[in-house]
Amino acid sequence: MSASTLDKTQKAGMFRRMVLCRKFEERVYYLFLEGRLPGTVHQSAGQEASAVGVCSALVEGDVITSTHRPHSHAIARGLPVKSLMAELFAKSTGCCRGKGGSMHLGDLALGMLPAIAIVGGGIPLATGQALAFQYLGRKNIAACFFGDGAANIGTFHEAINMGAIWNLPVVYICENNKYGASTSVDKVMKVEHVSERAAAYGIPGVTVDGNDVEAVHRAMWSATERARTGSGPTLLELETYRFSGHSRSDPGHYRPQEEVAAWKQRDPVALYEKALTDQGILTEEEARQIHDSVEKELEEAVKFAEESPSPAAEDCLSDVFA
Amino acid sequence: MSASTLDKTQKAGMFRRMVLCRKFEERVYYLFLEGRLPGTVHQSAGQEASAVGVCSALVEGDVITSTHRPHSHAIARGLPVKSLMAELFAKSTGCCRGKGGSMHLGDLALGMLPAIAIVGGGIPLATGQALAFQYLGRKNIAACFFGDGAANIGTFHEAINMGAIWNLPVVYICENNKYGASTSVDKVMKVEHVSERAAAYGIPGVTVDGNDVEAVHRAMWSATERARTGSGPTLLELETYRFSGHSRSDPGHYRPQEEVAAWKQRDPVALYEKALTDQGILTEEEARQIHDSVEKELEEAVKFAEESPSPAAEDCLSDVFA
Amino acid sequence: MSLPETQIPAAEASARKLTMVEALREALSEEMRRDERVILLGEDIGIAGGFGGAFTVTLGLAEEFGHRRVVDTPISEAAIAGVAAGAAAGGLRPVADVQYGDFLFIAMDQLANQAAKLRYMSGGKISVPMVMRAPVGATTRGSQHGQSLEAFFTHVPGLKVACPSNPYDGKGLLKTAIRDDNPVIFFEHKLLYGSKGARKEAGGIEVLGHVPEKEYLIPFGQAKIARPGRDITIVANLLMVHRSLQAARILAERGIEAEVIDVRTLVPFDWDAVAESARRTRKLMIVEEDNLTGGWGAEVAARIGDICFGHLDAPIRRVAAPDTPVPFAPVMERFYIPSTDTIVATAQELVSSY
Amino acid sequence: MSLPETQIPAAEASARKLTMVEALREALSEEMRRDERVILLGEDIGIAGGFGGAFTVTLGLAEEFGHRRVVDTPISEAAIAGVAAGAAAGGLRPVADVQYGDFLFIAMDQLANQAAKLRYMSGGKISVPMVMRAPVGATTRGSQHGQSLEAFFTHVPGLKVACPSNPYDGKGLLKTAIRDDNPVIFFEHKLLYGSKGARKEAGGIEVLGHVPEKEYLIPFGQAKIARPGRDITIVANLLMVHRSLQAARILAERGIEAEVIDVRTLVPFDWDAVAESARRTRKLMIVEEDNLTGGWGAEVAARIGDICFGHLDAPIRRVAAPDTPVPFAPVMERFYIPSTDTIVATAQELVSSY
Ligand SMILES: Cc1ncc(C[n+]2csc(CCOP(=O)(O)OP(=O)(O)O)c2C)c(N)n1
Ligand SMILES: Cc1ncc(C[n+]2csc(CCOP(=O)(O)OP(=O)(O)O)c2C)c(N)n1
Ligand SMILES: [Mg+2]
Ligand SMILES: [Mg+2]
Repeated sequence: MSASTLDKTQKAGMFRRMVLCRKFEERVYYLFLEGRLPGTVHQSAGQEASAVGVCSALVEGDVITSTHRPHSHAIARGLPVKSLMAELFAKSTGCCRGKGGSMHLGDLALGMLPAIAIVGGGIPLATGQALAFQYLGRKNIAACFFGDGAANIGTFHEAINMGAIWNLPVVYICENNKYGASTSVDKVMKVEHVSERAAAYGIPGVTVDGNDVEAVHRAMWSATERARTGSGPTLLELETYRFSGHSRSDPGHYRPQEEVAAWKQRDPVALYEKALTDQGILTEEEARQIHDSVEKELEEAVKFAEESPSPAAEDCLSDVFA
Repeated sequence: MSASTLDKTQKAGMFRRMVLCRKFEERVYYLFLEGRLPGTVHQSAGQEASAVGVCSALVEGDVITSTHRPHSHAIARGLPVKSLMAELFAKSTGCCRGKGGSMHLGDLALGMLPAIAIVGGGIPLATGQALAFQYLGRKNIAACFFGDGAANIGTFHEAINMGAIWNLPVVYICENNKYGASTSVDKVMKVEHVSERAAAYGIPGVTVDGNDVEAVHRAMWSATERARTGSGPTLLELETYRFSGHSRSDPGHYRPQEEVAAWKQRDPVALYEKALTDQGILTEEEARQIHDSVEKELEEAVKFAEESPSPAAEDCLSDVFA
Repeated sequence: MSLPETQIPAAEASARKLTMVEALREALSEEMRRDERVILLGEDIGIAGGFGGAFTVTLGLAEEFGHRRVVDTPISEAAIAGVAAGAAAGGLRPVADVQYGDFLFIAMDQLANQAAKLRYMSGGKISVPMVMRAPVGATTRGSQHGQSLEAFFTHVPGLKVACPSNPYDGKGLLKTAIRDDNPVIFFEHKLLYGSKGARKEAGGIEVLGHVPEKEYLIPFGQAKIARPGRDITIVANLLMVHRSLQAARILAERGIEAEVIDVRTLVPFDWDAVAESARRTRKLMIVEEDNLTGGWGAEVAARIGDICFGHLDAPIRRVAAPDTPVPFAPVMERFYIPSTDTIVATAQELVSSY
Repeated sequence: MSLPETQIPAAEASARKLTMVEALREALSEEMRRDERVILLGEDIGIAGGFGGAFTVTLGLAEEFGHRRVVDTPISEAAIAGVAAGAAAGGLRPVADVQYGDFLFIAMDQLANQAAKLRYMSGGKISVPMVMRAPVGATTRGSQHGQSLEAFFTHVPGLKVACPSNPYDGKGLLKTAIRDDNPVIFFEHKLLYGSKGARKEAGGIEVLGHVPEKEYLIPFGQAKIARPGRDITIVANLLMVHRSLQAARILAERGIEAEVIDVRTLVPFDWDAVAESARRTRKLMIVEEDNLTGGWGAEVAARIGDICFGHLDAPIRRVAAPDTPVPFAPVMERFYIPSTDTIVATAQELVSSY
């Protein structure tokens, strides 16, 4: 795949992934409301263009790392929705066999390290993955997702610096959704863009409209090119917004209503649907079919999850050591 | 005291402090060789202009924080040499009553927090001191010393960012002596100057010849003005060099001989002595008297330290809790 | 040393009932009113329209005390701890918090190497009067949001460690912690916050406590006999106090009178109270939610085993989580957290087999 | 379970004597030759003209294996640990190090929350075969360069913990650690490195050990009876093995035959060996350099006290550092570190009073 030549199939595929991310979160929202899922959840509706745009530039063998807000990343990376849903249902067929839960979704064999729920905690791990790729002479890269909030934690600094000095094949992706929990980004950093911090490590920093999936794809593509050819990391900042609260229990009252409304005007899924139909890449009928097939896939995923067996209580004891 | 108007007495005083720093380290070097001091030591000969230039801009009530290499900082801040020497001798008259040792020299009442030997570990503490000053409405500032090596550790990032967003009265002072232990600074960071990292926090970053004590004084002075007037921190980088190895056991073979020789040409103590005598601020006779009085002060300090009582073994048990 | 529950000043006398969250909030606001030097530092603690910290403890405090005293921080746990320590050395009395105790590991150097040792390294010249609040306990959030971390901090000389099990103790101990001139790690259990005025936690138990309106403090180092008994001593903290009390009620139906001791603080620890009780009942068990190996219960077993040697009729047994990370699936998590059943069974075995 | 010293393959048979530093270096280079995936990560470990790490263990390895495999890092302990963990998950077998164990606190989140839990959180799908080497022990460098930290890591499920007392074990355990598919924290004692081929440490003891040229591994979880005895069991690790052996010699002169067990690994722990010995001698003491409260010895006392209940004639006693930070002054530091005298006195008391 090359950035300049996203063909129809690819675009339709990216669109479908975005729809899948969105509808997955919608289902999960209601499943939680109905009390059918345990624990908590951090949802990513509104950030689909970022997840899908990034992962659309990846190839087999690449690895992503994620955060407490990993659903769309996992879906965009192509993890089977069934195994994700089953994990949320705490079933033994889940991608982490019920041991991980929402905040640790992942499957390394499929290109995603279990998500790390400690803010910034995954940045060194992604850097280590990249070191392994470089050392082993693989052409793969690590794509490391984190939020604007993570840009203030020590591991951001230490790990990006290491990636930089060793020219590692890694792309550091900051999804700047303007808030870390309830805290507005400009309360906690003086620079306007997280990407400005790239200069501190001597690597390129780029800020992109994170709600424009093709713009994200293009920016990520150049970053992966750099990474794959030994030129080192890029700090890619994707400006986006989460539509929901920070976590399940958060109504999000700290955000001005106009701000939320303005961002909803720029709903990345709707925008892309409109772009693709406007450009004649998708007919309205095709778009509808995509929506329908996603609904069906999710229906099946929920069914699969519900029908899957729970782990046994004693499974608690396994998997501590290899 | 104002930066533009260092008078003769002040300059002579700064020179004397520099000589005191230098000769203190020379004594300590031999005392260790003779086996009269326990533990290890990180010496700062060559970095006197930085320590003295910075502290010459401080006033009563200001606080410095320091590192594993704190001797010159402590002397420059005006801690009694006796109490420092006694601490190195592990005596109960030492500034930390024999509990701290070389790496933890300090006396908060005299404007120096005990030095922190964990690289970067003192940066949050200095920031906290500054928060206290700001909160209490004091006009004081914190001056936070650390090395180039510390610029890659998480606390550097976290604490400077906090100082920046809260406009705290603190000056972050990186003594860039080109090496962290045996590791050359350009192996571990891609930027040329640590001060370039200031931009990541939206604060000014300044690089100054750290072997020119008056240049250091001037730069520190402006930084303190900013800090005292509520405009927030500065990241001040002082380019300097240590003449000795990293620690007692290090012959320093990783440094090119020409590099060491070139820096010795720029010995800050000799440079300042020459400048002051050239400018007629000190006569050669006055300079000699300064050297002599320093020798005498150190002689007394060693005598004081040697004659001071050791702590009792059981003193180990006290001072854990207030 | 230990005060039986009835002697506690005015606790039961008060008609007013508060949840843990309300009691902690009241402790903070009383201390902030009393002492201008008390400030709060943490993530999302004071944002307008926000949460009041991860578990609402600081809700409303920014409105009363302003953002100068309720300071929202970036996500920078190491600096939060270190800045608190530095500010404490500089004359303030900061109460910092992490949203989940699990994040204390990020701040470990600043807590264990700096805050805990500053006084010692300075030869006793510095005080570091800070509090670090940290919620612990497993609540179906998986491995990185459910650990119990008391043992790590109990093992650091220079830190005090508190762990209240109920609103009355929560308020009294937090006030004491704030007035203490040493760094205090203050553990709160997520399932004990209560639902009134708090974020609702699934599985949380409703511990409403009598909290007098009149000011009181609870001294550190005084365990509480939460329930007297003659047949066996059960030492517990936090949520496990409640499980142990529930177990004691079940045991009582079977004719076994268990004495339940709530340690309240782990450093300092009320060795006298536990030793006295153990000598009296001649049987001791310890219940903690932390992983078995190296939990704080190990120290209790080791030390009481030593000082009560020959006075016990049974081995000292520990009921604790297995040596695994916290699993996500509720079925596994229930297995992980020590249950009332296990406590009952263990006590019964000790009483009947020895 | 435990092998008496004489049964250890070829240990005494070899004429070659190495210091700990030489033995560890040999382990690293043998494993690096054997397995291309083994790389080293740390500060100042491979710089030309440099130290070979803080204690010379990696000296010369960059010359043999190049800077691709001996990777000098910035001073970034959290990232060192996390990058090692990530690289391990990605197929390498990194051996990282910190210059002083005290700095592990900086890396604590990456070790305890990430490396230790990745496997579990993934439902067993990931392995993290990494080693984190860390020198411990007090050597007149003050509070931040002399701690013993074994207990903190022994308490983290998912981490293994090794702590060799001599060159033979050092080599064999390090090789095993590198081949283990789990994260291993590998503690080395500064005073045991030896002076040959190493940085000379004041107070260091010269532990030259027979190290066969032929390859060998030492399995984890097998304690070693460093000296057999019938009157009391002394369990120790690292430097304290040597103090305990010296104490045993003194005790022998007084007619007391102490059995000294070197635990060698704390996770997994050889419970059988210690329980068997304790049952046999009917008296147990534990010696560690760590602070008493919550040290690993607490777990040993607690568990052996439980499983050997009724089989011991005396309380289990621990000899450990007091609950203070490490003081600087040698006179205080000597008081701090458990001494041979204290071990002798404690053993003597246990043997004669019970
Ligand atoms: C080290 C750490 N501190 C605090 C938290 C609690 N927490 C979870 S998510 C979050 C906000 C993260 O903000 P950001 O990085 O911008 O990601 P976003 O939630 O916006 O996707 C916080 C404070 C955490 N998980 N880890
Ligand atoms: C966190 C931490 N890592 C490693 C060390 C060991 N160490 C002590 S000084 C030093 C080099 C520090 O370099 P720099 O910050 O440039 O200060 P300098 O020694 O040059 O004054 C190292 C690696 C330490 N003390 N703390
Ligand atoms: Mg965000
Ligand atoms: Mg340096």
